[in-house]
Amino acid sequence: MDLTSVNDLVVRFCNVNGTGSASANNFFAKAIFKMGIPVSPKNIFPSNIQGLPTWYEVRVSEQNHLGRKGVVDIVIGINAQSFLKDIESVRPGGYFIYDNTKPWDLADQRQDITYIGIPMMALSVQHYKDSRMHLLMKNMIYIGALAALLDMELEVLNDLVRAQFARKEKLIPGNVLALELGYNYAKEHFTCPLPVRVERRDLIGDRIMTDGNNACGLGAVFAGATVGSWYPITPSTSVMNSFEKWCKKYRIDPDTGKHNFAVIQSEDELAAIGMVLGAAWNGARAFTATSGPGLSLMNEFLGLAYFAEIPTVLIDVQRSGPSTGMPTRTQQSDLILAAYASHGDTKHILLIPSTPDECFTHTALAFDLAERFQTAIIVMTDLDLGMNDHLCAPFQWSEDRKYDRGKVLNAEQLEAMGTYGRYLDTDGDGIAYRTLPATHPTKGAFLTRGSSRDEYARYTEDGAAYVRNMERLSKKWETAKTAVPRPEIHLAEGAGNEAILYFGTTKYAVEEAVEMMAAEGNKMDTIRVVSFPFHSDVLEFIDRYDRVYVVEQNRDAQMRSLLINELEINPAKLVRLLNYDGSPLTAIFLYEAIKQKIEQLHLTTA
Amino acid sequence: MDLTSVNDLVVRFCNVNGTGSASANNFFAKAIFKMGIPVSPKNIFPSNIQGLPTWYEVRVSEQNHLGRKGVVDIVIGINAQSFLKDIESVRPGGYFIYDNTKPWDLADQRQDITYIGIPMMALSVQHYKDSRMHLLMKNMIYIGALAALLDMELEVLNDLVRAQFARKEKLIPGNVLALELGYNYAKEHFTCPLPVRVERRDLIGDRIMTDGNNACGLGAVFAGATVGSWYPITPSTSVMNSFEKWCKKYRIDPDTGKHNFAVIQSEDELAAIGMVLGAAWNGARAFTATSGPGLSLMNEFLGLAYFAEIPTVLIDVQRSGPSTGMPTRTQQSDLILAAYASHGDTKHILLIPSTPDECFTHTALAFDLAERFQTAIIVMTDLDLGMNDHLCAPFQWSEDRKYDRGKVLNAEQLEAMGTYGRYLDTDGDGIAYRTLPATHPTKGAFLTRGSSRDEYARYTEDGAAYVRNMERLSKKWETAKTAVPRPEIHLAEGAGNEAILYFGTTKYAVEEAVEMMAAEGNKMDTIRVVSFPFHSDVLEFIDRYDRVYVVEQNRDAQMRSLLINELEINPAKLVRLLNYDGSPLTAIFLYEAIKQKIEQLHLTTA
Amino acid sequence: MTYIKPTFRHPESKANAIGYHKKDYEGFISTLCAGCGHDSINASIVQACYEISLEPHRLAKMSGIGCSSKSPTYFLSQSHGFNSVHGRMPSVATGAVAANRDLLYLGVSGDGDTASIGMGQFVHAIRRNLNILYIVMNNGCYGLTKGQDSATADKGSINKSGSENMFQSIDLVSLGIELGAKFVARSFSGDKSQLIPLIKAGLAHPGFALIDVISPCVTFNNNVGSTKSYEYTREHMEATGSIDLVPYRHEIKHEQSTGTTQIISMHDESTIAVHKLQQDWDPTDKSSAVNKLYSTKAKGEILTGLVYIDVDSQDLSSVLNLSDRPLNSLTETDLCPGSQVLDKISNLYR
Amino acid sequence: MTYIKPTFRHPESKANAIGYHKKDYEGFISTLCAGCGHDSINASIVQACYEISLEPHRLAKMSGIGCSSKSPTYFLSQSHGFNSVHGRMPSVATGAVAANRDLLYLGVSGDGDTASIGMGQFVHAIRRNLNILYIVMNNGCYGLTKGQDSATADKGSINKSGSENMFQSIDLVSLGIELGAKFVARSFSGDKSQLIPLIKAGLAHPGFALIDVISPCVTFNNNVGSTKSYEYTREHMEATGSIDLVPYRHEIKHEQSTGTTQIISMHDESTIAVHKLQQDWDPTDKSSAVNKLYSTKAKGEILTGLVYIDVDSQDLSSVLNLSDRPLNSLTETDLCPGSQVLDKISNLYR
Ligand SMILES: Cc1ncc(C[n+]2csc(CCOP(=O)(O)OP(=O)(O)O)c2C)c(N)n1
Ligand SMILES: Cc1ncc(C[n+]2csc(CCOP(=O)(O)OP(=O)(O)O)c2C)c(N)n1
Ligand code: SF4
Ligand code: SF4
Ligand SMILES: [Mg+2]
Ligand SMILES: [Mg+2]
Repeated sequence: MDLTSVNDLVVRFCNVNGTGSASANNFFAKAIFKMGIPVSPKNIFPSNIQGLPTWYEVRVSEQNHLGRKGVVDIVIGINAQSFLKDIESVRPGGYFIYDNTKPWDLADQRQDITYIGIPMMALSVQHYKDSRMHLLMKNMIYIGALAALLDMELEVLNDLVRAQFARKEKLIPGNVLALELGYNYAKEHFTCPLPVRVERRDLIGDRIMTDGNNACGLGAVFAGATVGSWYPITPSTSVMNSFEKWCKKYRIDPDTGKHNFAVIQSEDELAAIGMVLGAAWNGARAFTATSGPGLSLMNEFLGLAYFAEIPTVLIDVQRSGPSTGMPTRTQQSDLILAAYASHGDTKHILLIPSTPDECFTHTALAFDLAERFQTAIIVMTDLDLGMNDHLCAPFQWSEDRKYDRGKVLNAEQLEAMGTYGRYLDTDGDGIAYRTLPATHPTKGAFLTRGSSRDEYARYTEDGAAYVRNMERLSKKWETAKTAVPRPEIHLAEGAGNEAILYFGTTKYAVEEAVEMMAAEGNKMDTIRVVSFPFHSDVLEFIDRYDRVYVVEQNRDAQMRSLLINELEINPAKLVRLLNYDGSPLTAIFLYEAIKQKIEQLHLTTA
Repeated sequence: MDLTSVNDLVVRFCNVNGTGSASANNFFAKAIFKMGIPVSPKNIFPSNIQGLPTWYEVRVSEQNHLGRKGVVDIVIGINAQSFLKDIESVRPGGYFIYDNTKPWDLADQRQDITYIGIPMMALSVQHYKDSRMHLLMKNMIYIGALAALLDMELEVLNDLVRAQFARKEKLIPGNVLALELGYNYAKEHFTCPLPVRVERRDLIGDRIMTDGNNACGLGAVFAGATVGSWYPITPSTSVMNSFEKWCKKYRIDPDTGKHNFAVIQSEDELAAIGMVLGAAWNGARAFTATSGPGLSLMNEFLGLAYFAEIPTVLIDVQRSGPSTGMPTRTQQSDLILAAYASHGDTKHILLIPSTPDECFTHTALAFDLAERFQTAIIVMTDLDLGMNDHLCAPFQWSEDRKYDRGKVLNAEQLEAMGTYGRYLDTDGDGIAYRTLPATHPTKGAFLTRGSSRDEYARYTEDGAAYVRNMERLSKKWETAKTAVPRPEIHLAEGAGNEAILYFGTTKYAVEEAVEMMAAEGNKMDTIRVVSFPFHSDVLEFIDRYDRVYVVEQNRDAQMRSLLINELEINPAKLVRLLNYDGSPLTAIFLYEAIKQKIEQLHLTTA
Repeated sequence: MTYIKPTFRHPESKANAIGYHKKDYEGFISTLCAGCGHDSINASIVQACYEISLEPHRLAKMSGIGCSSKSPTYFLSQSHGFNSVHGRMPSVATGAVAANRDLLYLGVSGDGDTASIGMGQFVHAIRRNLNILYIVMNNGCYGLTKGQDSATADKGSINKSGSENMFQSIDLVSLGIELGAKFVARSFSGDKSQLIPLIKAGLAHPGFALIDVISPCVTFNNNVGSTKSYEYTREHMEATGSIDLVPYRHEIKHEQSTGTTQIISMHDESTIAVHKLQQDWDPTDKSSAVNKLYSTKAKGEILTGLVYIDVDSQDLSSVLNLSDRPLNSLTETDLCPGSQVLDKISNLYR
Repeated sequence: MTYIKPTFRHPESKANAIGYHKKDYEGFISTLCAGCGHDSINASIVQACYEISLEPHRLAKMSGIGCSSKSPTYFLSQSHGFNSVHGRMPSVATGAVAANRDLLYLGVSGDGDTASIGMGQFVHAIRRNLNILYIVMNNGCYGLTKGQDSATADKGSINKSGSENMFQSIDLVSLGIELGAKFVARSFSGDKSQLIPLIKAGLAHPGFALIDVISPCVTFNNNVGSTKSYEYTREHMEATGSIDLVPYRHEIKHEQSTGTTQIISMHDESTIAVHKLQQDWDPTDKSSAVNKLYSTKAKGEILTGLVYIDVDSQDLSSVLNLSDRPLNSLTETDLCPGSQVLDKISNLYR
């Protein structure tokens, strides 16, 4: 990219958290979006409420490159604490915009970038009487300035302000004024626009921009979840917030005001998932959402869900582990724990979305799969996907879609049948028939338990009965392989015998890196894995190549372990491509890493 | 084996639990032992306190075959509930000994075995006035009868009774009488001995007979553990009971009566391991013991131990999972969870003993490794090893052995050094220096945390610092590979290019099966893995063969997963040999399974 | 192995108001130790359910892990049950209640299951006023793991292995009251005449009803020196009196409180008549109940009976404002806003 | 990022009895929100430790997870600390106490950390009479996860997002007394004159000392309608009076109880002088304390001060009968029975 560019740039805002900057910065990203240009914002915030550095990085890309790129063209340096470090983050030839209300001595700083000083605080103090507004308006002032510098349409920003404060109208004039102050100041003092700028396009199509957690919550509403129990934890908190918000909108009886849903904030994660099991056992669709430490705490109950065969939906919004780790940074490092959670021989079905629309569909699918397979389904999303806005396909729901409630016997069926056996594999697919409490006055009752039992749910310590049951569970697992979604495969014409395997939020970075490689004549096929167990397409795909690069955001190549464990693949064939510093993978990192691996490997095999 | 045999037989007692049978049956096993004949008893009991079927199986083997064999020569059928089923369990040509106080109609039962009826209850009622004694003495009566039938030395049994009741002397005559009653009755009514019988030998050498949990507790005492916290759970409960028992003997100050140890029964397993971390952080050697569900609950703290680098010792006495599973049956199915417990990228060091003496040495070693590597060490034993008596080498402790307390700075060292950094990799081995609270008035204090921090223990969300730390932890893991014990390798002259890999309590069955195969000219090398990470010998060994059979007592071939994950072995090379019905693997099962696999595989490869 | 009880055990079978016989309320044969207190409680549960003519399938049995938690196998085999994991039954029950507000929930737990590993969930179930009758079969020890002291073992109590408990005990009754439980009782497995009416009243109470039942473990904690043995309990039990539950179906509704009988009307128009032996305390007053507990304890006695009741409680289902139709009965039509709404929602993000 | 506080903030530095200055008790600069109640508590901790001339390295700081649990970074940087996992600090502290009975332990927790996820461990730490001063920074919400109601949020309290808490709240003070804690106080972050002496006395108390400190969350729960805001607390606080701790080193030992001042002697011969504003309650009597709490609550007021104290408690280290030398100081010689004993033991199994 040349530093003269249209609709191809990265802007990074460097703020202090708790100062309202995130919402101002979000106006900026939204405005780009409204101008029809693909955009991708990432909020990089501390595990803290007020006073620490926070960054907001916005990528604008006409080419639909929506991952992080790995370089920053323009930095808005508002945080005095991180000021000097933030200067370092500008690419050579880039711009550093800062508040010069108090003068900074930049003489000793790098000279390969352009400094743009704007008296943001001074303007704010000058125009707003209420001192509580100074910080907030300062944020809007730099957005206004940026609009001028990048040639954005001010009216789009004004519209956003008006929409945002539709219910607090008196806030509108102040915000509009702030935008204008910044805008005019820039226009007056600098050559606007900069060589790096934006321009209206019509490249969004029917896409929407939202975050994955919102989509998960919405998916749960559409899928008919009625019980959501949770314990607050970053970055999963907003999943249940979203569920509750949409329920309040669509699940309150207009006549009685009564709720067709229950959201219970539990005392901890053990209780949260315990409630899910209880509700699901009793025939409601129920789910919980958590992150790292919560997943660890849910181990015992996940084992119960597996063994007692209780439909259980869990959304795991992954963050950087281990332990408390970096709670506000992203990672894909809960895979092994989620796949094999709990003691004994256990396996859990995982769904791995990449985009908010997939968060929606995977969450909805999770409820069907949970009831179909009477087991735990864990939706493995992450902080990047869950808490950042992403451009994605609109949500979709086919009008005639019915919930797949799985094998549940009703009173008539019970009445008509002989002796009911809860764990009889009547259909030969490993899935037995459930009954719900209160279905029939005299038939179908049984005691659910986490201990070994025979086909009629009677407690047993008979080794043969135990093995029969465990083998049936294995058979069920085989059946599940046919029900999980297919992977997304991209075949490039002229691609060689090496391919890339990835999953989740590395999607955009992988796509961009593949384009970069292709531009150099090195074409590669790709497969995006979306579930565990793996669909049979995955093995077929891998079998076709000599070498497959496995892209992951964790240290221990956890997906690679799952692949070799479950698909019996020779590990030599699967090459690790890892990034786990807590920031979303960048296209440039990946591009370079792949090139380097290819060189290395070809050297060793040569 | 012919049914005429000396010192080569299996006796199975079928009782009702809570009737005192286990201790009577134990007299029998002990007596065989005292007669210098290798013996191996297995108690197969229900998850219940009173009234359910329980079995006690004793293998007598001059050839030192101490695993379960898979056939039973003599059954003592005392339990009316399981009577008919128990008859089925006798091998053709074998013996079924029962109480004929109330007559059983055996006309319709199998005719290929010999029935020996003894009026046990009648004899008991006749000779004992106190009705509470009837059940107990009945047990001793059948032991006495068995002594006559098998040609055991009655005096050995009498000695055992005298030793057992040394402190309750008034119980001795009654028990001796009961033995005699049974003995005499058998002598009078049957041709004694049976063709299957025993005979004094001197084959024990310096070996001892004890259970693994006792040995673990003792190992902890010798290793200087001072804090043991635990929550009761079968089959690990007796580990802490043993620790406390030995502490009461050797760790109470004779002058003051004060304790050089603390055993705390916690409110659950989360608290149990939390206490271990707290004590270890504060410089005491501390440990806990648990089983299945407890391991699941300890996940969060295990992640903290890994990331905050706290020496943590955990004894996992495995039982049949998942969930509550079969709490009184054995299995080796916690491997994956233990190896990778907790969210995020984590790995824990596992030690895997096979015998009680190894329980002792591994437990003691665990404390050294925990402090050396400042991480969690999990000793993976199981119900069979932990709760059954096993013949094994005597316990050993070299007089000059010093505890390896790892890298801990004292006040002088702190005084002498510059700025202390808790997480500096000064030595390049990934292991940094700890300080303990209260070491020095002004130097060395830091805040331990589960969140990301830099080399000076300061909280950080800097991705680079996070990665440095995670890489150091990986380096530490590499260092650990050189410190774990070597595997036990047996090379057979003339062995082919297939070998057997096993671990833990399958030891005896594997050894016997290998002998059975060798007798047929099919010699195989074996390796017994004793740790995770794997010692470099393991990979070297595997590399030498075309095919390695991996023997495990779980459904999902968990050790095999660890091997392919960590050693990058082609899965095609590792063949599963699984038994997971909750009973210890038998030599015959293994022998047949291996033969069958060999045939299958050679068919497919042919 | 569990076996269905042979039916010939009930020659006296008499149908109750809904035509069910006693055997319709029974379970499989118990595998607990002969004489275990828990079995007597199970028998009382059977009797109570029979007497109030409950439809077995309208009740769900919940438990954790322990000898006590095995009990749901031994009563009401026509009810569904969930024998969950150790100490976490309250959360499972909470989910179940949210899913179907229409059933009755009977939770059975042990003192280990409740006061040790389950303490957190127990406290929060009370805080939420979960719709459940929660029975603790309290033997002061961990029966199933062979008799270790539990957190309800009294300080100074001696267990079978001869060791003396050095820690203060948790009194689930005073704790329950402190935490805001609205129906709190203590009883003794050996006193069915007191226990059965309490179970009936507990089932009728909306919200959290706690009955802490001293239930001796004959195998591990019935020895001399134990304060949870049959003998000790019989000797130290101070009954506050007896109660009668008059279910709403019955006519005699207008009984009046007298000096010794206090009539408490419940919201379904059932009434509880508390026949008090002492005048010095009012079971509808929290301070009074707590003071009575403290003073009884100070005397070394065990207070039993209905200790505290507040009929004006808002249970979890009402706090959550759940629809009258149980959530588990709602279908796509009730729950899914439909594709048109979804298109509208997508539009919000354009 | 945390920074060492610039030392020029203490021009008034005056050495205490052991020659330490106030700054020797400080920590890194706080990263909590400006005005957060927790910061005032941290300042009180610093002040109290300075005043009692504690050697910082003889104290260990323990915490869970939350804004409150971050606090150990902000005081006593010469003390070791352990910022453990959410809700499980009590167990970690228990292990630490067992390892070294000689240190002082200061636990800092939040209402989420203690009353929700940590409830089980909190209860059992009290039951064991763990040697710790346990301070709950109680803001009625989960600060660090952005303000959800906690279990101590009062019923009817309204949080910043405008939603009303529908559940009964847990009162840690009355709960602590019920559970048998021997030193139980409530205070307010905004009232240092009350809080500092309580911290000093709490540190002097052997066994479990609980101080529940209302500590407003300015960011999420300081709004109108919240019952944990600065304003609400100031208006509804009913102080029971003030206390003075007279440490054992000091001379004035023989002060006498008067009508309004009650002198309580502690085992290390320190004394606590309770200057009572009311005569209607006795802080050394459990029933009296509980009744006082209930009646204050019934009036809609918040009782603060030292609510209950019992100096005759046996702490965990004594119950465990631990040797006087801390366990963590014992070596091979003290701990390992040696090879000869082991041979003897092996012999038992022959
Ligand atoms: C997580 C977990 N830890 C420990 C156990 C082992 N365990 C089973 S029952 C029990 C205690 C039972 O005590 P209580 O609840 O009082 O029941 P009781 O047997 O006395 O009726 C324990 C510790 C378990 N099943 N799960
Ligand atoms: C196991 C686990 N669950 C959830 C979280 C997320 N979390 C961090 S702090 C917190 C609550 C803090 O509330 P409180 O203890 O009252 O502290 P405050 O921030 O209000 O001072 C939660 C739920 C976590 N860190 N660990
Ligand atoms: S061990 Fe105790 S609690 Fe368990 S069944 Fe036997 S008597 Fe009852
Ligand atoms: S969010 Fe609340 S509790 Fe946390 S630091 Fe800010 S004011 Fe304090
Ligand atoms: Mg119990
Ligand atoms: Mg709080």
